[in-house]
Amino acid sequence: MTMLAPITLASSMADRVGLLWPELLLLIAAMVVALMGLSKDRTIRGAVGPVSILAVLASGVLALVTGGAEAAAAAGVPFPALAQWLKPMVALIAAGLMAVQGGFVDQALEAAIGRNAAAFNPLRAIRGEFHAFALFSIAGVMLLTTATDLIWLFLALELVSLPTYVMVAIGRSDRPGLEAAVKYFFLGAMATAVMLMGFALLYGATGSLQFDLIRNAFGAQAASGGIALLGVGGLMLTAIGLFFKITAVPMHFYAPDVYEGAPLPVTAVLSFIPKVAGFVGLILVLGTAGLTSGELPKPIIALLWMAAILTMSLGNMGALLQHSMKRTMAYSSIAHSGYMLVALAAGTTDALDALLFYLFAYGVTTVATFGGLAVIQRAGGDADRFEDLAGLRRTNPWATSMIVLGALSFTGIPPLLGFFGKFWILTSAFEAGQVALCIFLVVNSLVSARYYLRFMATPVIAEPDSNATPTERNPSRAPVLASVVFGLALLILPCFTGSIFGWVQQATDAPAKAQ
Amino acid sequence: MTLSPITSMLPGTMLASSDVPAATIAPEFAWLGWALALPAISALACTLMALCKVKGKLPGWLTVASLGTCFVLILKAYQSMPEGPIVVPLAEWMSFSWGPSDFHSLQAALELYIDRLTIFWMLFVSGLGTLIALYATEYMEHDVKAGYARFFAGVSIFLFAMTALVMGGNLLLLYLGWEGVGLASYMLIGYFFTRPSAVAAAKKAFIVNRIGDLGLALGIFLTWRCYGTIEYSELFQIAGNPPRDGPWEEALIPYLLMLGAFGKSAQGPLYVWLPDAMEGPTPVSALIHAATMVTAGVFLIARCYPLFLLQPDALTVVAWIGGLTAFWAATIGMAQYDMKRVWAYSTISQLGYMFLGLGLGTTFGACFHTFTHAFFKACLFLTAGAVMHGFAGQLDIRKLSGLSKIPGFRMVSWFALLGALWLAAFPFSAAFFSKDEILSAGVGSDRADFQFLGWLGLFTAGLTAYYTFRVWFRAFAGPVHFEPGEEVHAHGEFHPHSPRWAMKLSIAIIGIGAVLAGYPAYEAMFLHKENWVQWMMAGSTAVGGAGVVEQAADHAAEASSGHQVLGMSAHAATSVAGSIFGIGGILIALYLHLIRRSAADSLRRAIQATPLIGWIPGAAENKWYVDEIYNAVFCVPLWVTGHVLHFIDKHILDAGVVDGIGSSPSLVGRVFRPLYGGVLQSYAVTMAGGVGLILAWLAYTWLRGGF
Amino acid sequence: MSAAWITILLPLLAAAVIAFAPSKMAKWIALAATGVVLAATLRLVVGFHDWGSGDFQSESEALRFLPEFGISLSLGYDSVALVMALLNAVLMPLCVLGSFSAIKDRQREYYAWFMVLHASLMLAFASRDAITFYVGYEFTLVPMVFLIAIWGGPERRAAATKYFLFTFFGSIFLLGSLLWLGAQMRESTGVWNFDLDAMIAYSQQLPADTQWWLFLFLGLGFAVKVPIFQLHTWLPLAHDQAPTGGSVILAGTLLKLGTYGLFRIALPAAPEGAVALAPLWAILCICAIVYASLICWVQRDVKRLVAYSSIGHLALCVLGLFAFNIIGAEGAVYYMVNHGLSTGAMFLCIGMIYERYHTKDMERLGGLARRMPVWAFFFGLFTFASLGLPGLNGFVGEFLCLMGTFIADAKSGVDNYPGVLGPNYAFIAASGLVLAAMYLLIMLGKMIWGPLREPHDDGHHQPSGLSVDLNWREIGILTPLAVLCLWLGLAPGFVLESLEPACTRMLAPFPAIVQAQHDAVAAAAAEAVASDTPAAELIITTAEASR
Amino acid sequence: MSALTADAALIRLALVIAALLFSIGIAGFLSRRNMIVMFLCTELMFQGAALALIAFGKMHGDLSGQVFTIFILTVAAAEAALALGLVILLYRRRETLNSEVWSELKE
Repeated sequence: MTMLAPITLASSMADRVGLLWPELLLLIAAMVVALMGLSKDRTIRGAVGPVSILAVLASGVLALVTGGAEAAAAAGVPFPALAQWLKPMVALIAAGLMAVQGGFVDQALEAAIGRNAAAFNPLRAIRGEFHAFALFSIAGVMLLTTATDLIWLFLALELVSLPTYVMVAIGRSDRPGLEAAVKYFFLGAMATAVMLMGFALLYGATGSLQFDLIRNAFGAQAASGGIALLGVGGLMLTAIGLFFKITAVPMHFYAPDVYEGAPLPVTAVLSFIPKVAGFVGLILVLGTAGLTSGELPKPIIALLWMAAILTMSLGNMGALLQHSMKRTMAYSSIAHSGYMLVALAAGTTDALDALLFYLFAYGVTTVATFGGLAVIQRAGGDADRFEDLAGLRRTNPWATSMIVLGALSFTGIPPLLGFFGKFWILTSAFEAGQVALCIFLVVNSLVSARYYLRFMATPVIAEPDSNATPTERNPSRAPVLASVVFGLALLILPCFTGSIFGWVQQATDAPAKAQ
Repeated sequence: MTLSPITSMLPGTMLASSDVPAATIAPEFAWLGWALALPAISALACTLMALCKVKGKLPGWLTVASLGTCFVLILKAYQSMPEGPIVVPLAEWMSFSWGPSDFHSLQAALELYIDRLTIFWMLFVSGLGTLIALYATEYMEHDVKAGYARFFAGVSIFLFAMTALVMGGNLLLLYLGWEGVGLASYMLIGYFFTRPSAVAAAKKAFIVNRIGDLGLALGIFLTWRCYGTIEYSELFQIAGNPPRDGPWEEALIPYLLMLGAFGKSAQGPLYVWLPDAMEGPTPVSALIHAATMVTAGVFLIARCYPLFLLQPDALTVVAWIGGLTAFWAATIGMAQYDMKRVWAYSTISQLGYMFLGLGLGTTFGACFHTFTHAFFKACLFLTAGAVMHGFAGQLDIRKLSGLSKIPGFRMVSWFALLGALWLAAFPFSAAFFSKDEILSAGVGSDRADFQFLGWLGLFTAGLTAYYTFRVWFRAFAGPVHFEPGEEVHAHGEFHPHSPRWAMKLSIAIIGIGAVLAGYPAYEAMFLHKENWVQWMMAGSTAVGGAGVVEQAADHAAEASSGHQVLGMSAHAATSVAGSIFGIGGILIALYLHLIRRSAADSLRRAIQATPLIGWIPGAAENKWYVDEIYNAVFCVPLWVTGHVLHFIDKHILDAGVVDGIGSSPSLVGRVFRPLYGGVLQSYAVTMAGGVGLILAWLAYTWLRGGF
Repeated sequence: MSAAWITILLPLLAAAVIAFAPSKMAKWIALAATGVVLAATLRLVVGFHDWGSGDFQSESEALRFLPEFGISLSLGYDSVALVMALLNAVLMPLCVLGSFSAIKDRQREYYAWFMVLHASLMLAFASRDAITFYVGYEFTLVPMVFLIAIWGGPERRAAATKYFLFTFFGSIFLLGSLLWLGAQMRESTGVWNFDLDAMIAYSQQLPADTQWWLFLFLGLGFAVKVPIFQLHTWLPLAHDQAPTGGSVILAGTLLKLGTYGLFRIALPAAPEGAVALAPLWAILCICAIVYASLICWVQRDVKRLVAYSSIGHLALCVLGLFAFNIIGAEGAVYYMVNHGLSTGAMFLCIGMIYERYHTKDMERLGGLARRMPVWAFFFGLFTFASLGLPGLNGFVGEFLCLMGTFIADAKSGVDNYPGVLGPNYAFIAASGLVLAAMYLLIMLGKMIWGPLREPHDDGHHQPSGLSVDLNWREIGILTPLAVLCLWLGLAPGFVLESLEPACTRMLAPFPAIVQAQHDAVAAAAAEAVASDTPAAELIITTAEASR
Repeated sequence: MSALTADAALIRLALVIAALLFSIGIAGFLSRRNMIVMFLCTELMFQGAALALIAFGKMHGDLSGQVFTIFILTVAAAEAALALGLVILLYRRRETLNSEVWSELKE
């Protein structure tokens, strides 16, 4: 009893450093960028954005190059090939999100400094830290994918979350932003605590923090009459804690307020990065209890099932009532989490692949849409009302087209990328026999069509109200560029869905082999 | 083929073999296809000319030429025609085949079925068509700049469709013609399309006809169901075989076909369109709505007589409808003031006789009457047209008098008299014989109901004579007096302008034709030869009836002891009674409308003053309010239903149900709104509560024993 | 590149070119593209391999698009698909031509959307794969929504929204059913395969009650598009508000996607379900015929009238499909073409009037035969084609559909093709003949006959700058349609003949199923008689009714 | 055995305390409006979890629970820094620590 288990943690971590080159690159880049942001030289400060984007892209490439599913498998990563799909994917989309942030800077101050009318104030020209935080967050997501134990998972999740709290708070230190930050932070802390309690219970039930050992313990328990109540409780609390990250019911309540309060580019980040983290976390944790073999404890499946239905439905129904575009996107993001939860509830490898692909499709669509929306702004805030989009087709036809494409893809109109996401989730759920979930999914797609139609119709059809103050143009070209690139990808990538599907499938193939 | 029922209904006659001879395929007669093609070409050409706004009489002459050629072709066919029926395949139209046997194909080729009935019908259709087109070249000349080409396009379409109807080799081709003549009728009734009444009349004609067409179409379906074919050549060969379908289906066929016939020939409840159809130009009334198109119903029944013979009850219905329509229309005709309307009602009435004849089994009588009627009614209409043409559209017999004394209208008047005499079935006129054939079959029948119909027909003949001569005595005899109609163009004093050569020639030829139409009867009577019309019927599909009549005629000729009516043979009795009724009617008309015209008015006043029957004159003038009743019973309820349904569709189904369902998600979403109250703790509480609820649900489900 | 690819890719290319071309060039590029597509489609017709075979005939190498799911982008046609593609290819250039003067602003967008619509329709008709079919089927929504919402009438936004949501509602059921079927197949065969033929072959093996559900949902998907009675309320609004070109394509080919889908997928994939549900569908159809006709009767807006008439017409077409015999099926397909031509042409005619008078109100317009005789001629011709005058195209389809329905029962004597409908259905459906004549002639009476009525409120008669009567361009639009109407009415033989193999193939599973059903009913009746149960009478009545 | 029993009792006690800490944390978080107190409540929840980890580690004779606890403490410290920074920012803006004043964003 007094004998302690050998501490394998440190040694195994050392083995894994080889897997972490992309994250290391990102962390270094984050520091560099933070420092660059402090420079008084405007060109150096101006290079912060491009450098960040390049760093993210480079980390993606690095992930592709270093790869090493074998090394990961040897290190005990539950889904050794997951990183090979997720890291480049996250890097690609994160690059887009960073580009959407391109315009996010205290423009007035920058201009004033340029004219020598104001002294440089590193506390107000926040670009450097801001990008650094984003890079930290991205690094966190990447770290997650190679997590082997709960500690790593916890740390990586915190690395994802904490920078986003800051980004919301300092993004535009106005009252909505601060309100969003306070809600996000406190509720997030509570959810983290719940998750931690779940971890503790898992530990209690299995006696280990390492995923492979937990899996073995659960496997043994399942073989001898079912996973212990303590373990089920741990899984459940963990899942509920992670629901916060993916904005799933009932942990979604913060999302509308936070998304609305945060500046538009941050909203874009929020609707993607923490979501990926949450889903990866869920996959890893639930993977220990037989997610892909359909052996999840029944209560967990029921939880996922219920959460999926409620998340889809509440998200879409809520979105119908909104006037703020960001708030609508928040509800939309909730609904999409619901769709992905369907895949999780279906609980097959195929469904998992569908989820991973859906994350990608969702990310690409998010960049295209938010990039398009980011081309207009208002003094002291975002141009956030639907009416602000009126007449956009004249001022910015490209952005208009991309918003339309994004909305179509979100709705799931073929042959755009979003359609294939839904397609795969539906087929896998059907195959898993989850007909009820499929019906909810398609009905919810229908409901969602209504508010996406507003995104499509308003910029194309509506004429601006002559009494309203006109919106301003975002001086940065980066958002529209990102939007166009990702929007065209929505059209072009479907031609290559075959290859992408194959790639995604490899991401989850490995554990089957390992087992 | 079992025909026992029909023998029981006809006086002691045994049927000759009524099997329709088998048709031979005769591709060498393909030139007859031109009879179909020429009017079609003319129709296309006239349409193009109408579209290109060709001014001049070219369309008229083109039509006359093509119709004339058509007539010549028919004459040639008449001469070279073999004994039995022939089938002339021309082209494919609709054909299906999905198996080897009968009932595995639906063949409806563009083919002609030529027997004597066809030729007989085509002779007077194309002949009269040519003459009336000739008449119209002059009659329509004031429209040369407006609708002249359109008019002749209509006439050509009509002739094309009528040819398809009569000569077509299957029921579907007949249907094509059937609807085609409906289209022509629509176009021509609505010729003066700026007149709302004309437009309404055209619409009415087409729609009422469509009701009949519906029956015809369903009859065609049912025929195919029962017999597996709709081609005459096959159909009539197997018509007697036990049908594929149940008795109910087979029994229904003639009733459905009958409905089509009633629609086209303005019988029974579907007669209402024909009087209104007089809104069309008079040549149209003469050609389509008197002489030819309206006889299509007679043709249909004659053509499909083998199918009718299988259902004697259906023939009884035809007889009743025909007899009653004859009487009904005559009562209305007595009270009309518009010359063309009187002739229209007389047309309905005379068509009723034809149907009576068909129902009584004397297809010969019916066809003979059709033949004679075509001529004398065309003659009457053309003379009416001449009056209308001359008096700027005036046709009211209260405003015209003594036309026979106006120079230029003398010939018209005398031909009108000829037509009137014929219509009144004046003894030894052609119509006298043809009507006699029909009525004697009724009067001489064993069956009481047929006898009643026969006597009713005789009485109606009296009414016919009265109203016919009411018109003639009013308008053409008596002191000269006239008021011009509404179409006065020239200023200053009105001078009636008399018809010129084309109109006169047409009237003359048709008038002479009307006289000659009686020739077959004279021939039979005096030379004891076979009646030509009867000969034409022989060997055709109408032969069953012809056979019956042949026997009946033999019986009559032998003056056999049986079936005496009033101590005479049925024929003789009908002739005498018919003469008495006819001459009586004329004499009453002579007294009331020529000798003492005031007596007519005082009689009318006297009737109106009498209780119980005082409403009759007004009601008769208003056509017994049939249109109003139809309107109230059918149109208004449907129209109201339409509005109700539209309301339901728009406000309940669309705005209510559909939009309601559409907005339900946001309504449900509204329920959850209070949860997003904006306070940090309340979110925490809601989250915790949500987690608690989910956990409770899980626990509950788990405790209940599973998921 | 094969002609089939041209029909799909060229419009897309044209759309891209138009988007960047000068505004003035847009319509000419569109016209040229549609012309080339028409030529390519004709080339397909000429090069069609085997008119005697009902199989899909491949026109291109399969592009293994999504091999994991067995989805391949392979184009092919059977005669039915080819006829529908041809219909679309014929209507498109005419629509473009018809929009020349009507569309004045945002021309590039308009024609670009039109080209996208063209491509997706062509894709839907040419697809041999369920998912690519769905892609084409569904994507038509998008261009159409924008065509309605941007260039439509005053209620365009409501119309577009309703159109989008309602038809999206239908298509998610379609998608759901297809995916469910695919998943079932995968379960039993181990591989994903969305090839239509394979799916149908598999699905016909499913048990009857499964097929019942499958047909319910597949049918629901297509029913919205057709639209079937009670699911139709999007149509009058969408038709009414759409610009002329949009209305023409909406009526001409978009609605046909519904009936085509029934023909291509729903009926063959779930024949048991189709037979079981046929009475329900048929009842909805005959209700629609009467209902739509009566509503047409009281319309004031001529475009709305024609829109409602489409509901009734297509109901007849669907009735023909549910007759399950060759006559009905061929009639239905023929009717699709006819309706596309004649209703499309009527919308074009109405559009020409709207351009001149800016109203479609029959109370304000009338007697136009006096002012515009050439237009009146065409309008009258198409009206008569629409009401099924023999000799014009409408009749052939209408007659065959009705006849197919009429003979579709066990007693019909059509050994090979017994059905579950029969005369009772046909009797009511045939009332549509009269009702259609009624409302169409009322429309004709108001629009072209009678005294001239023109809206005078705008002070001058030709604000549009168009000639009084049709100009040569407009005549050029309508003439081909008129010629086709006549030709298809007088010489339907070739088309009918070529449709036959495909229809026979579609119908192959039905005779046995229907016969089995009749036998079962008869056996039940016989048994009931034999055992002399109290229910015997009821069962016999039912059995008789089902005949 | 008695040592084992004593261990078991200790572990049970520790777990009960952990649960209490966690529950008090939640209750406090839900009921208090002062942001600093709320933050402290989350810390309580964290520490509850940490205590549970340690107890379980003891139960399983495994040190990784304790390792985890150290990491939790570290992260909690980071979070505390973040929280205090945020609270100061908020306080500067509204001159109050009451979280209810931040409720402008809502439906």
